[in-house]
Amino acid sequence: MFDRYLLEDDTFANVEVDGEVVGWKIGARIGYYRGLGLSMIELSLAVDGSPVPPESIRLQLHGADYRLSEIEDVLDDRWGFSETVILFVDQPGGLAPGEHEIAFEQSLRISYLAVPSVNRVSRRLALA
Amino acid sequence: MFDRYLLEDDTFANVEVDGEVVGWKIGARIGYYRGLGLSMIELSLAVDGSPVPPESIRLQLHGADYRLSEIEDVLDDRWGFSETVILFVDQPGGLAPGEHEIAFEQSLRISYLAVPSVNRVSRRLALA
Amino acid sequence: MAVHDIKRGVSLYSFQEEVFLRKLTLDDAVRVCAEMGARGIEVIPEQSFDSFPNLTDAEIGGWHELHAKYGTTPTAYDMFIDLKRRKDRVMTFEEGVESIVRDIKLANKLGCTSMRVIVNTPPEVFEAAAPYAEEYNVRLGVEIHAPMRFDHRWIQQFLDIVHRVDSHYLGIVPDMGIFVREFPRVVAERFKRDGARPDLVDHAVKVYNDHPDDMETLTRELAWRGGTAIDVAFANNVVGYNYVAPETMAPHVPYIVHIHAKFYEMVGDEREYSIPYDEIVPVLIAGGYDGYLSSEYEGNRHIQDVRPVDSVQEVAHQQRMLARLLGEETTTGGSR
Amino acid sequence: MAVHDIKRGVSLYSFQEEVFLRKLTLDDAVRVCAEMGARGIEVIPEQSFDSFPNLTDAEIGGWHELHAKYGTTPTAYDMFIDLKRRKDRVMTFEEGVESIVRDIKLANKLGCTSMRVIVNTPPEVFEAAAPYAEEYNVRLGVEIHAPMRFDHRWIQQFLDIVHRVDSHYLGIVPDMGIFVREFPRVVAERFKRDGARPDLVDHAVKVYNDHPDDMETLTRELAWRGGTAIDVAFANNVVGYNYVAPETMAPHVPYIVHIHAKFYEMVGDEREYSIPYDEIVPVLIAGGYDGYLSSEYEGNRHIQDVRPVDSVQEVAHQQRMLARLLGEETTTGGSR
Ligand SMILES: [Mn+2]
Ligand SMILES: [Mn+2]
Repeated sequence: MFDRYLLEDDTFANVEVDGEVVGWKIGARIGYYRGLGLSMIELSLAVDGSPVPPESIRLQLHGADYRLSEIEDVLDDRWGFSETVILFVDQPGGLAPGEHEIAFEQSLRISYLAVPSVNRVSRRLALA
Repeated sequence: MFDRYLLEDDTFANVEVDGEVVGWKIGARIGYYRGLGLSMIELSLAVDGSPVPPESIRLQLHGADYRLSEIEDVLDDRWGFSETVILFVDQPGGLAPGEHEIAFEQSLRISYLAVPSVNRVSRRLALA
Repeated sequence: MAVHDIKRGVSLYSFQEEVFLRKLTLDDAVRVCAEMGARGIEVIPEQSFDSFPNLTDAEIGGWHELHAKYGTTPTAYDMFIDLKRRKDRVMTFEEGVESIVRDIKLANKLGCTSMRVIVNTPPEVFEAAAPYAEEYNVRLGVEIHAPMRFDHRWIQQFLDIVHRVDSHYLGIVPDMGIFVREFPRVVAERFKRDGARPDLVDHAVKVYNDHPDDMETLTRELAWRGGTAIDVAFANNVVGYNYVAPETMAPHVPYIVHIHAKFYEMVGDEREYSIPYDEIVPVLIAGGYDGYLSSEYEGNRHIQDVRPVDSVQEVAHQQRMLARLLGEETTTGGSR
Repeated sequence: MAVHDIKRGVSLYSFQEEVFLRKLTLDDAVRVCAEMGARGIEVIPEQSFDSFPNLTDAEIGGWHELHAKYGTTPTAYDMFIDLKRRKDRVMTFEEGVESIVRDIKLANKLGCTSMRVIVNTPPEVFEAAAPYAEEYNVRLGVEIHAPMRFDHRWIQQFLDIVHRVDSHYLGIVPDMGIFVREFPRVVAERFKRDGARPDLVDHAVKVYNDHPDDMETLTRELAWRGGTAIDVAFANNVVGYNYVAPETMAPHVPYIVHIHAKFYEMVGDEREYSIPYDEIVPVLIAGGYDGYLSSEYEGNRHIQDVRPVDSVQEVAHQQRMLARLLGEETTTGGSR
């Protein structure tokens, strides 16, 4: 219901640590009319048509820094309806300057639905 | 409706050409109660949990040797109900001796169904 | 028993398991039908001939020899129309007509005088095929297959054509699977073996057997009862079946070209587990139907995981039941 | 106009678009409702409070201050039960009770005296929550949401409990989306813009508007008419709506705890495009309903691709319609 708003364009950037680019990040919203516990959420990213390896993605929320593979066990943290999470991709050197096609998919395990609700968006964004 | 019979166990073997192992092959059947034109068929293979790159798979039928990517345009050849096709995988050196888990999926675009019919089987087979 | 001229036959569809497994040849299949007194043979050329649609003269000759040898006769040709043959677009009207005309000509070569027109055929293609049907003496009948029913708007389009064109060559092929009163237990049991939750399967079967008017809610309902993917798959399977009263067929009997005597599981020679043939046959007799009741066994896929499928035996059971319901005293013997 | 005590309210669900886009604060939302004379505020804590379920005392205090400031009052708390919280298993009964009791306590803190119990709640959890509902003075009503209807077997389980337990604290929350007589055109138009075939969408809408008893066949029917994935998705969407006659609600009015005045598109102040509120309100008045009609706008997702959503304006339209139907002369002014 909010597919078009799932990625926050102006948060797309390479990430520097101690003067070195260690990866890139983008802010994301939850495509649902309420927040949801992290254990019920599966995410994936692709850049310019290539899937980002799940093991290199981290979800940053409420000061925590979750590996994507961890979140199915997180029963005590929620992605709030109004909150932006930062998806950080561990990729030394980051992304090349310029535009990239960022595809984002969320699969939400909503208990009153027979099958997970899948939200998708793909946007052409310029690195900030 | 014939998932369990889709792979012909005794056809699973490495393939030698001029004394050199160039790949491996397995015989497959169509999981439907009639034959179907090749343009309506999509196939995939995985070995021991890893997908086989589609570009290295060939489908051998009626003396022809189709790349998987070609078959969606083949309007004049059919996979008959009683026929075994040979799936040949281009892989120099072939598979290691012993057992392998072979997963096979067919997606059949059957015109009276709303969505393609997907047939799957996974079998632990020993190289002949 | 009223006088009637209903004949018994078998669709080779019934033997798909053994044919797939190369345990039964075309010759075997026709022979066993003849042995059962089922003289009408229905064929799916796309199943029986790998050379389809380019059957050789030898194959066609062999087919006719087979019938001469066993005293059988070809009945219906089951056609398909591959509207989605191309990935990027559906067939045009012209391609559709070309496809059905190809089938009509081949049906004629095979000696089939009727054709099961599959339900997804565009009505305008069905209508456009009428002159060819007449020219090649092949009566076309659109299949009324579950979950369709006679009064469904999709079927109504074909009935409108049948009534309007008023040709001997356009009609219907009802599949008796539209009269599934009890949900087939072989299907339910297979889903349980495949991991569906037994209580949810039983609930869905109970709901089906009540024939409510809200079957479209079954998927949600099973999910709310804690169902997962396999249970939801069962719900989606269940809504593919349907039941209407056999009497709803009565006004349509004059237009019946051929009949699929669908069945899932015979209870001995006595009855089909799901479908009330003892109520169906009288409707056909009363309406003056004079074509074939063609056995269409579809149980193999539901039992193949636990026991070898014996399609021939299953068809024999149904044929004995049909013979009895049709009043063929000598065939049924003392079976009751 | 008969005397009645039905009150007007708004669910904050209605403003999801602007809240998501951070264009409307909680303060704004409550204020605009007050300005419309809609004094009852329904809340989805999991939407309005990112800290859920651990709201701070400051947040709870702020919530009460807001109502004091605008003269509004909290009405229903919309609860969810995450039965599939864990990937490997569904919640146990005990976990379910723990979840609803958590919500009942929080509802009490928020001053909500009723709770929308979501439809997938296990009936035994609903029943087990009754003593807590009484202790914390929160009336529980299971939501009857499309495509459910009062006589559906899933709902019947809850009605059986409501009748048997006979407590003021157990009842129902009907969502007026069960009375969708005309398929919402905003939904159909959105699917067309997203690539569904216009003629197929129009056909499906026509089928829906006839309210046939075979909606489960719609997917197949669209496929046979040449539909592809997006058309099939539309068919699956359509079967999520439903229509039953407003009078079917009459016997259930005594058990109504709260009402979702669902709407998709207002035609000015006059009427909702799909749902016959002019027939619904009299049923509620005749039955002596004395709770809230709580606006639940759900049109945003269908128009957000073509124009900015103005949920406040949409709710205002519905509130003026409701005021008129409720006989609040001064509010409606000369709007007819
Ligand atoms: Mn049939
Ligand atoms: Mn609602």
